[in-house]
Amino acid sequence: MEIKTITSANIPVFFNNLVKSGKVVVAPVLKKSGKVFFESVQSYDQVSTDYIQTAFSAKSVVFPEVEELFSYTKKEDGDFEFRNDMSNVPETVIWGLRPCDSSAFNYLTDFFLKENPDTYFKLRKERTTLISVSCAKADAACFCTSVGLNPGNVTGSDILLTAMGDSYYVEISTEKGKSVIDTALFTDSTEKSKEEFLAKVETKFSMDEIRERIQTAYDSAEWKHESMGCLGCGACAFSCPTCTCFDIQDEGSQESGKRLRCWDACGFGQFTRHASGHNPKSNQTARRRQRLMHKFKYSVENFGIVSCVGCGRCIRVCPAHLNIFENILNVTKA
Amino acid sequence: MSEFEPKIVAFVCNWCTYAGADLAGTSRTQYASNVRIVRFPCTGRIDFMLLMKAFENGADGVIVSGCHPNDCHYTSGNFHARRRWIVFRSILDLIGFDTDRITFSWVSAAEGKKWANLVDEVTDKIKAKGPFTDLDKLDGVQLKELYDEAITK
Amino acid sequence: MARIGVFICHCGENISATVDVAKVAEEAAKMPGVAYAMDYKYMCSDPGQTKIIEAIKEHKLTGIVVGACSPRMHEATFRKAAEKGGINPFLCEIANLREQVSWVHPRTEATTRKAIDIVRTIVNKVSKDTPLFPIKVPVTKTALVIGGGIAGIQAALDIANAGHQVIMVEKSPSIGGHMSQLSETFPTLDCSQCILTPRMVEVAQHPNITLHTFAEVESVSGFVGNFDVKVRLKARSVDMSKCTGCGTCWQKCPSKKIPDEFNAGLSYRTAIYSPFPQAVPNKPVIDRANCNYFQKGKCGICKKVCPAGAIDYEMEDEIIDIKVGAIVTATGFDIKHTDFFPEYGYGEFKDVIDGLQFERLASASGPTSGEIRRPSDGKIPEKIVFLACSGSRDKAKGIEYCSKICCMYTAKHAMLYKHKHHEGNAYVFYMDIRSAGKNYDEFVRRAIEEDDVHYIRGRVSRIYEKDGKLIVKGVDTLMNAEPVEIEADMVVLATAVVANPDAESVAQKMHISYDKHHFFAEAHPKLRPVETNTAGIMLAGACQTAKDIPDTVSQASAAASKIMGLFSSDEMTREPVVAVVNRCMPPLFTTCTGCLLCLEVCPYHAIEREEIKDRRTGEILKVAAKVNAGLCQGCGTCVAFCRNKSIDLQGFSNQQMLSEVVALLNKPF
Amino acid sequence: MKLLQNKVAELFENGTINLMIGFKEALTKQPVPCFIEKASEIEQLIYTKDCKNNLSVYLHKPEVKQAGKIGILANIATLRALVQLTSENQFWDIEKTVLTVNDKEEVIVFSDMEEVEAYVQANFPEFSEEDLKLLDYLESLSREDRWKYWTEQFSACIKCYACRAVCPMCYCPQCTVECNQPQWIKTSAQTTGNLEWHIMRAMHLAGRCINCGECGRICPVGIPVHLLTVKMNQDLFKEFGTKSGFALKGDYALNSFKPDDKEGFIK
Repeated sequence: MEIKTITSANIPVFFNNLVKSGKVVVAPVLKKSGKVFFESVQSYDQVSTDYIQTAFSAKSVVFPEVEELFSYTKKEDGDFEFRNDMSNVPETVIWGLRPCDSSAFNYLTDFFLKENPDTYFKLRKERTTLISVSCAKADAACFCTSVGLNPGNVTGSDILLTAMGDSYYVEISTEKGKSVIDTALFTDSTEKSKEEFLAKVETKFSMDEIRERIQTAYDSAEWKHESMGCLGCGACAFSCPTCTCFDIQDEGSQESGKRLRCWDACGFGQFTRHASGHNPKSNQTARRRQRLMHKFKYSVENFGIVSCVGCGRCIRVCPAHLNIFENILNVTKA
Repeated sequence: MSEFEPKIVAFVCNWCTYAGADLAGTSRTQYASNVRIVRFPCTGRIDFMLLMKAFENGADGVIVSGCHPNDCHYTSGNFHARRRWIVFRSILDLIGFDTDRITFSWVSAAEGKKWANLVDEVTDKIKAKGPFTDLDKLDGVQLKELYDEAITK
Repeated sequence: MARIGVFICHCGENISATVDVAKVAEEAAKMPGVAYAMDYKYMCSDPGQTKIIEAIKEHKLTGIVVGACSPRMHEATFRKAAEKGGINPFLCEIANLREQVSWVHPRTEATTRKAIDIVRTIVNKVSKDTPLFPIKVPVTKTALVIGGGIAGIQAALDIANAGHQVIMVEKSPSIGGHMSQLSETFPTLDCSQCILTPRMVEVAQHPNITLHTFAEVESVSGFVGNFDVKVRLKARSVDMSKCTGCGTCWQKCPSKKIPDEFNAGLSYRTAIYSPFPQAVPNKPVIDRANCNYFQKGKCGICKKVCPAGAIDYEMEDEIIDIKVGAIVTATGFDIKHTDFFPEYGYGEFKDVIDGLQFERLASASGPTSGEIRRPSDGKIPEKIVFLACSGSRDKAKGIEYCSKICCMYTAKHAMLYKHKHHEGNAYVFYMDIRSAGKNYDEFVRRAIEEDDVHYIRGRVSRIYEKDGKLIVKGVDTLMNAEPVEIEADMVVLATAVVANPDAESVAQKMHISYDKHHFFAEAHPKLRPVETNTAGIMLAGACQTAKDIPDTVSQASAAASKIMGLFSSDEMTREPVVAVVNRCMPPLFTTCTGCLLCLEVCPYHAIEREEIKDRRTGEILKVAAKVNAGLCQGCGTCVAFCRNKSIDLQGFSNQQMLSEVVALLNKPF
Repeated sequence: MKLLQNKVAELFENGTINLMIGFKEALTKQPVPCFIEKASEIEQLIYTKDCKNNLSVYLHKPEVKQAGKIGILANIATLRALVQLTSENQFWDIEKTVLTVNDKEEVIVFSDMEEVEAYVQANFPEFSEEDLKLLDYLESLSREDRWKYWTEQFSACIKCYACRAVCPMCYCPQCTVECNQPQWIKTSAQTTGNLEWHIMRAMHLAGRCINCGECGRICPVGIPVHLLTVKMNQDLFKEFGTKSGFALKGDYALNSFKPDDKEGFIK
């Protein structure tokens, strides 16, 4: 860990230098709809700084909505030619993601690389640098502190920036982070703690208690009531920084086509439906339970981490205003 | 480069326009060979999604044709189709889809000549408009294309 | 994996002159799923068909594409050949290379390319084809005739004479219809009852005809060959098996002031009555709404006087179920009455009458025994004005159509009057004289030229009473639009022919369509004028539109012959090109949402509501649409309408149509 | 509020309902759907002008249907949805009691759907000014600019199908996009397929959409998808005089026709 400082005035210079260096820089942009999205940006002017959380996470950089796994064409001789060209995946910098989101990358990495590494994710992840910005503001949906994180959490980021008045506190965690630092702009840090500049996020529950109680939550009678409002849309899963469900689709004809990996959601009624028509998760209650149990129990069993980072996106986006921490509290009620 | 030869798909009903096209044949009326007919029992059977699929698969123009009002073999299939087209055209208009590329027509079994003229007119119109590329430009615009741009930069 | 055979026909030189047929066959051989391709001079010839049959066997083909003339020419031929070769005929499809390629384009590469594209499209379609089997529907060889007027009588007799059972349902107490009310008939002036009554009797006595008078159809369900009909036999209050028709009851009945429908209100009848002397059956009914016993609870005279003890006040309506294979709808028409015309006195002037009333005045069996006398004072009118087109062809009155029969009967009325009162004066106001028909125009000319009827081309704006005369104010458009005023003793309005007041509800019961005037709609105005859109239900007579007797009788016979055709075999075979609602495993059962909005879309009312029930408990698990294959004609309107593709059309399925489109565009044109 | 709560308590007591779908106040202070299964939960029930959700969508949910006797607190859009859905033969398998709170803050418990129909017809809402303004703006653009506007919007679509999930009229047990024999619309979220999805959605809702605007409100990427169906409804009224969610036995524009329907484009 290396600690440095950069003046606020130099932030745009740093940013624009990153663009100039030939990297694709993905940063939060305020859209007409009033929502903030990650987009490829050419200049710091386009970057939004006044937001609590982006509408969607930045996971699409390493795990795109639609990933072309390969394409094929029938040749003159009747044989097929397959293509799978990943060489053009560029070096990418994600700028301005919140500490919760960068910690989500830890989970994504475990999920895709721990066993049977996924070459697509691996390559994209290798070519991605995360420059996060600590949270100065939070809203009622934020609950990172309940899942063991905080608004100034450094894990997952290559670089974490924390605004401290007219300068930024810079925490460089990785070699990759170091490699993008423009030394002229950064000076060695002078002591000061970043804590006072961080948002205060109320703790909604004790993770230790939940960790224990969730073990028996599967049979809770509350699931039905807690899921009553769930309409089975995929908004929560698609906006979630750690949801990784996908579906493999072939598109094309006998002449040419491609195989695609597309985002999917365990909340969709079709997600677990068998070809026979049987569906082991036959109702929304079972599907909602699956999503929550996965975040708080199954991922702990499989990877040792809670895969909810408390970003609050699912709460903000839900058409029925379902609240994940309320749900969890209710189904683990003693 | 040779002249642009548009791909035109015609969705026609079996009883009037298909028979009209046959009549154009029996009377040896020559017309542009850019058209390919897909035969339906009735205009009422023509799903608007098929029109979309035709454009998605590379059609430059589409003709939809059936029996004149009151002449439907099934009495009212074309009336239902007409309402559907009114609504469909309106939504395409709002979205800004180039509705000039879809030509709706009534061609009866006796109108071989009208069929030939229709095909020629539509072929000329689409030739003048050029290939339909509005949809080709859409896909893969997301991050992938930006990456490609970044590489060539 | 499909093994498709492609057969390209030269059609002599009709195709090969502009299309490189060898090249088409060569390219076809490379298409996915194609196991064999060839070209031949005349595919439809015997040797050509033999080649197809042999190739199917030799190459174990599962489907074939014939690139030849239009499917409208030889589809049937090649499908038969396919069947002979051992494959389902619906796995044979035609690529139209003659009418839509070789005959309309010059010999160029583009033309050959088009031929190849079309073949590829059809190959793709065949690869998605599924075997289809003709639908067999058993036929109940009994016909229902609704309506006992001349249309119904004719149809019933024709069908019965062909050896089939007929059930006739007539809502009034006797058959005969409007024709029985007429005096003489144009253009021959023979007496209506003289020609009609023998037919009525024949119906009653025919061994193959079951007659239900004073009865109405309650509901119709089922489909062609297999209709289930409920018929309400209204309570006659007279036991038909005991009654001898002696007439004692109606002679003694004290309620004598009820307007007589048969005489168009020009006379009175009793509460227990038989509508007219020649009625069939000639047995009375009690008109309960006008009967003292039923209204006030006292009287009961008829019961006391009936020598046969046939009067039964306790009798109730009875509903009977019948099964029939086909139905003739011959429910007839009504006319507008004089009260429809404010300008002609709202029906207030007793001597302004309608055409049907004049018929009764002129009829020997009418209230005046055939003497034409004014209803008001019984005097013989010296001057009668006839107004043709009263209401008809008048948009302002909501009746745009021509009532067709009025020109002829007005001429007849004027003639009948003149024949009975040579010195009388008859005037006819008309718009145009429409007298097309065998001997019709001659008839009108005779009225004008021989019988001295004064025809005035123009309309009448007003009629009012003055000093016991009717002042008719009109205009003569052939005389410089000069106003005309006639002091008449009687005015006869040739009022518009309209649909029966209950036509709409009858149509809804039968599931047949009707126009905005509530006349029933034929399946096709030119080519299927006798059938309705509901297979197995035919139309006869003026329930379809205004008609005269010869037209009505012709149509009735046509309807009968359609039904005889249907009854000519025990089973009906239908093309399997019908729509089907999908079915899948529980708990879904079908993807159909049961919104049932498609019920309205179907021109043939072939879609019905189906309840999928638990076999043990009978609990309804799902409501869905169901296509009745007996009624479906395969237009596919429901298929394009269905939001989530739960209905598909066999032979033109979503899979087939979409793969055609995709195959078509796969390669550059 | 008390009036409403008392009424609902009464319905629970006399056994008319055993599940009440209504609104409560969330932590964020906004009204959110709530599901009351016990009398003790009734006090959370609220109704304000901000109760925008169309709760009728829940009546399709198996977990809700299980309750059998369902009370539903409906705003005007929900009432329209109930009328439209009844005309589409839904709800044959549940008993429902419909409540609303009118302008005078009176609680109305409808005794049958005919009463709901009469109320809807008497209080039929106009199109929202905001939607009309945006439509006017779009119509003032050139075709090419409209195309650009919408394709940009649709390129953001991620096919989460929240617009479908939240729509009371989208109740097909298997949507066309889930049909893969044939595959009508590609599963992947790419602009052409997204465009097709939205066109198809609009076509399927034409004349059935009851203008609650939920689809546009909840779109996680902010596409104003509801404009498409608003436009359809406007056109259908103009062309054929039909209104959706207006009558229990209404004319649905796309399953009926008039022989003299007018159009200006068929040659």
